[in-house]
Amino acid sequence: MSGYIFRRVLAMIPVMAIVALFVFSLLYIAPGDPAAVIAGDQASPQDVERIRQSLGLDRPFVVRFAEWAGSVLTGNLGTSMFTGLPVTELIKQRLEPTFSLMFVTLLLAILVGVPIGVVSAWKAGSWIDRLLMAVGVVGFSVPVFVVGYLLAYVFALELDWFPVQGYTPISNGLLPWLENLVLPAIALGFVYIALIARITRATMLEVLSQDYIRTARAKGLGERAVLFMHALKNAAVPIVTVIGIGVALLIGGAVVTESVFAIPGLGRLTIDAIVRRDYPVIQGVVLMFSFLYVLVNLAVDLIYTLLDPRIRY
Amino acid sequence: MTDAASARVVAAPDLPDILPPVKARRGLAGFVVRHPTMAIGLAILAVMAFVAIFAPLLGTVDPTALAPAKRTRAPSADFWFGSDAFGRDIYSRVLYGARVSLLVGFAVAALASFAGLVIGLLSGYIRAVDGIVMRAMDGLMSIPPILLAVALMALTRASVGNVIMSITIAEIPRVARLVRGVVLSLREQPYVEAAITTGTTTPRIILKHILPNTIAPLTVQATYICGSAMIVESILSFIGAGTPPITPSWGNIMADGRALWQVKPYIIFFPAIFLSLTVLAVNLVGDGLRDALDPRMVKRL
Amino acid sequence: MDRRHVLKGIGAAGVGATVGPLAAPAIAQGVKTIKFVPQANLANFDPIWGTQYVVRNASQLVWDMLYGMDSKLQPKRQMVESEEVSSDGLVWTFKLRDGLKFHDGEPVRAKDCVASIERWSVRDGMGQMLRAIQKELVAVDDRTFKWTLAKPYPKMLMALGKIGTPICFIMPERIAKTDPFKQIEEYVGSGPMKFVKGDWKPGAMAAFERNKDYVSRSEATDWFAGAKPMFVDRVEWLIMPDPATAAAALQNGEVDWWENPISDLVPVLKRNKNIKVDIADPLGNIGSFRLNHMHPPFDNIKVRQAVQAAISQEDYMRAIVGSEDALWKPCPGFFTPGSYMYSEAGGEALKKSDIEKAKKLLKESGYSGQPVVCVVAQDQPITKAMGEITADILKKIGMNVDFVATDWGTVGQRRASKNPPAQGGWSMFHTWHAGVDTATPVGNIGIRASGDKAWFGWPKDDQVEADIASWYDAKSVEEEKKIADKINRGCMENVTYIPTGFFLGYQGWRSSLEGVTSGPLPWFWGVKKA
Amino acid sequence: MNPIILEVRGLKKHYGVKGRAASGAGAVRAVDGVTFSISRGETLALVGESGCGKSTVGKAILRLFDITEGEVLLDGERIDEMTSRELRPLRRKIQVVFQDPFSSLNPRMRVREILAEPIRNFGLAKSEAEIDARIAALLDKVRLPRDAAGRWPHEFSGGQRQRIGIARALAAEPELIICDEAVSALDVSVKAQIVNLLQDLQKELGLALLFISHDLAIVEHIAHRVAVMYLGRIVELAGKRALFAGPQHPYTEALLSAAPAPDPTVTSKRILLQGDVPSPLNPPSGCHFHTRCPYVFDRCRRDDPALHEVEPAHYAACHLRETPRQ
Repeated sequence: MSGYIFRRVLAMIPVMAIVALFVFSLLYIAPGDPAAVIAGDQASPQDVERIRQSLGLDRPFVVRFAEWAGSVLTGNLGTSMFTGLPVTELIKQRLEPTFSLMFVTLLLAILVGVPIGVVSAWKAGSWIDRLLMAVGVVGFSVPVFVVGYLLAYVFALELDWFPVQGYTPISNGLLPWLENLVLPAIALGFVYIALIARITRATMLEVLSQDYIRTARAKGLGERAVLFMHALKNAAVPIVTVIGIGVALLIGGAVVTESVFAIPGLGRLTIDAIVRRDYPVIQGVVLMFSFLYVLVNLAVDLIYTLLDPRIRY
Repeated sequence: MTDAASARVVAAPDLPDILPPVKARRGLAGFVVRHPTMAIGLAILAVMAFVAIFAPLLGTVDPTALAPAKRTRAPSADFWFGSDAFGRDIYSRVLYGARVSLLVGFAVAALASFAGLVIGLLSGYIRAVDGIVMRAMDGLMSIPPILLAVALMALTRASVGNVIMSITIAEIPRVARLVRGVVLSLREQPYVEAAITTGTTTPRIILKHILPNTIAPLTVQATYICGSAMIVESILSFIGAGTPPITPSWGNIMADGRALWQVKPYIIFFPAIFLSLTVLAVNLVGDGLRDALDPRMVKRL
Repeated sequence: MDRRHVLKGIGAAGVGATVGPLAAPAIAQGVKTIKFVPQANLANFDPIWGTQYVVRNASQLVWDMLYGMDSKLQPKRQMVESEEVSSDGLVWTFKLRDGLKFHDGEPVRAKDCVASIERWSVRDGMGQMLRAIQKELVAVDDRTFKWTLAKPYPKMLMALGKIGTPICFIMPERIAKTDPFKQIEEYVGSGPMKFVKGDWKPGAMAAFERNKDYVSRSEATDWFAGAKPMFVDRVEWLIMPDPATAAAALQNGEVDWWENPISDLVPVLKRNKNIKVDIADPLGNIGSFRLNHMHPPFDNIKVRQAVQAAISQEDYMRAIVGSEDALWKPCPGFFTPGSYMYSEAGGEALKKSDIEKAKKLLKESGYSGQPVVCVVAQDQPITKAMGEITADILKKIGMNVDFVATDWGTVGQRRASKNPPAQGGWSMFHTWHAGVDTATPVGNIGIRASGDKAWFGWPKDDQVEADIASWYDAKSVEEEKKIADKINRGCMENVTYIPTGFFLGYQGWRSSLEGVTSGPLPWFWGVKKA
Repeated sequence: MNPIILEVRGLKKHYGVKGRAASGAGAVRAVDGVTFSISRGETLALVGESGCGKSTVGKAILRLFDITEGEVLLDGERIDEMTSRELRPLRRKIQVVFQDPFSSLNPRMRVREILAEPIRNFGLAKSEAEIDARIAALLDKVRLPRDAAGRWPHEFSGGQRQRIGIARALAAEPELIICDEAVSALDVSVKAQIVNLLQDLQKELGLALLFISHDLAIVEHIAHRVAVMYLGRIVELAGKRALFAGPQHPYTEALLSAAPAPDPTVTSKRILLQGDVPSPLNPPSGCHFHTRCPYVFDRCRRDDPALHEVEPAHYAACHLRETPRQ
């Protein structure tokens, strides 16, 4: 097992190297002159040239990439061109809101999506199954910002149940923290719930048709016990897979959700950086998200081995 | 169809096939009965395609014509869906917007499928290619697609073509992975091995034996890509990194109405309905195709 | 806040006793905080390096100025106790007030002022004029510094006290020694508020704390002049890129003050009895449509005049301010309407849109259908609106528009490029100038016509330049007004740029705030919170 | 004795486990040194439990992958070192019929296209008309109606599909057909038909058959000689009669005793093997069979027995048989 983990971690290295190369060259070929941005409005061409040299922007690609990669490895993602703050610092500031949002969304999606999927599978073919699955398809089809505005309108403005924007750090208490995350998590979780419900249903149907479930039923186990004890346990592997795939979805959705609900997270940092062509920040954020994504998928693979004793390495 | 059945040497058993032939054409009604979701989806798509093609004939005006004096009018006889902050007719913009969304959706689906198919076929069949290409795909795939598309859009200027390219690039790795997976399982199939022993050249094996059998899962995947591309387009436009704002796309109309959703909700409402309906239709078709073409896809999603 | 706290209700009913530790730890009692939504993100914080209005607005809280502008746009002593100018007008001696202290506890010394002026003057237009005639700028003692010039400069106090960016803020010498083309990394000033660097999350939040050691003047508060008393302990700037979110937050009482509500949302805010809405800046703004005089087709005056003839200021203004007529007026001039310099001389072409005349002029010009590159920042509602209108007008008169939708940061870069439009340059862009800047030639950078040294677009008109120079030497207001007419006519004829109209903006705040005033920028001194 | 068509010498096929080399410790030794030959017109059966490597031998001969070690000679010519380009024209001589009648035919090709492919590839016909004629003849040979050419594979039953598979193999005009469990997936009655068909075709065309199977009853019916494989090695190789009458290897003995006796009146002692087949990833030391052999003794655990002739034309790899039988 530990050998397996080691091999998997090792396998991350080339992937991350490719991401790094990609991210770096993406911005290398980007139009616009960062030196001109840094020099500001009224700078003369000489000033811009001076800054370009001091930033080393006039050196060849390979040299710049090597240097950049080297500093990234030591945990230095560079300095934001607009704020003058270290990129790691900017990312650190934004981690908590984004992770909180992703965590609550994930939790919500599992808590809602799995039971929907189980019920659908249990009542497969019935009107309730059809209804739930129809709602699921709709969930895939409505853009997250539309859901977001709708929720904000109804539950924040009209009913005034939840705040409309912002983020409260968890250090201020669990409830204030949660209060700010409920609406964004529902908006963001919409697609996710649909996805999880669907996959749960499909897996459950397959599992339910298998012999040992029939045996369990024949033994006289209650329907609910059959569903949850036996079937769900075996359905866990594909569900975990979806959660792994869904992290990409979450990250993408967070960019939009954070902007709708004014949550000061990484998604908004990303948009701001892209709008301002703040290269070091874009590089840092994309790298970080990719790293996160790779890590989550590694974790998912490892969880497999725990969930399903048949998978051995 | 009893003639055909009786002509058979021995009645063939029901086989779990990848693509069952369309046996009895019982006409439209039969299709609707057998594939209700696909029928609904196709019907909506047909309406949208009709709207897109015949937009100029459906009582629209120039969707880019400004009339600041008639801005933010509520839906009325003059402005069926109201007017936006520049006095443009939302009805016209929404109808013309169908062109952009459908174009983006279908172009991305087609291009990503094609590119992914080529990459997937090559790396699934040629070992030397596989290592490098798939590592690159893994790398590309570990960048969340919306992030990748946004970053790519930041590199270029806003145009429908660039939006299509950006979303396509973000989707290619997933298609390539899917195709590669299918190819890897297909190349172990005895009929491929038999083709090798009967002297078939590699290009021909890829073309005649592998390619046709990847089409079914690929088609299903393509419909989902089509739907997701439409959503991504609207998100890109929404955050200001999408199609040029002059172009009436659903995402742009919503982006324009974004600040006013509280007071003029119809500006977002109409394009949102159209977008959601279209994506819904595409997803329904995708589900229908998946059920019809490849039940095993359910597991893979 | 009167939210029906759903979660807290659930918490109380469901978890009972556990709510206690879960709930927020009591926020320190008695800390009064204003939550403010600024017009834009505070992405950098160096008022000399960055010239965005939002940077200036934050900086004036933290750094004090030698002179402050009052509501009559006259510079008044602020950090300076007294100044003296030699009879030949060549030697200026400034004496600082006693007891001024930076946020780090160090006293403000004359050498700090010298270093700050040096850094500022590298990057400011008036500063550069001063540098050109500067003989010596030295600290005489801790509280006195002396500035010796080669030529008299009557607008000296205006230069040191102007509100147009960059403002001559006074920083500690060690910070002011930073390369003017690099950002400072320490934000220590002597102003009424301290910048809380630890709370700064660019793109999300910036925070300021009351400076307990601030030595306020005794005169009554009048814009940047006089006393600057702080009645709240903390000011938080919350960045909200989405106006809809900001509006909702203001309605829900999640924020106290919104600098620039879009006009379409104002009726909603007005309906709320807890919200007050008023014109933010009585001096307003002038919309600006810049043309590139350096490259075809706009190097041809006939083409510029054709576009000028086609302009409908009403269309631009409605697109910017929305449906409320009180928020805009036509402005066939280059100086702030209502200010003494305002002139409509030569402005006939802008009073009504004449498409036929425009087409005729365009034909005469020999314009051959080459594409004109219109770069439009989409992230600023004002520039976005103007861009859409321009594209429509140009299409009507038969010009071939290459509409480049981009963001303000890119426009900022691209407009500096003197390359031909097809090679990374540009033909036109839009912006706006604050009325406080356009009131006199001091801040009115848009009218300069010194060719490649002029503002972006690089118009060249020696007569206008001569007229502007004569303004700096003018001795009386009457003389200045005459010069204003000449400048205005010259700029109109040359189509230096095209003003697209004069417009005002709203600000909105919770009625729990008291003392919010209209001015060219929001400040927090004198504002009380219930 | 007819001339030898195919000769296999010391064939090894090792698979690398993920991340490890395909040799040395830790490799899966699917085939671990196999030597045999087939003469023209002869049927050699390769038998053994599933996983013993018999199918791998078949695929190695077909060059569906590169072998690890050893030589494969076709008509005296080494084909194991040829490039795929050099090999392509020679492929005509060896064809294959697979076990699964469903996956061995491309579902996207009509029967005509399936059968035309080898004819075209090997340039066996000059015109489309000639191809059609050949296909008609092939269908006749495998006793399918001629209109089958226009149909899709899924329109046929398993036995019919297997006939199409045989027709495809015949289309190349081969000299050797490898039947890889070719009848295992079929119903008993269909099985018999196909076996009879194969035998008829062999007689008619002078084909050599490598008949890979685990079904001893069919092997007894069709084979001339039989090779028994265990864990990647041949443990016994002999003429059919000699082998069935007097198995020399304990494993063969056990296999035969487990097979249902054709004559229920003959009572035979059933030898039940203990335990599972060991993993080819980690084969036992010495004789691979020693973990399950009822006659195991010390030397078996130490030394690896070589295949040697215990009786004329009867080979076995067992320490017990190293001296001729008493």
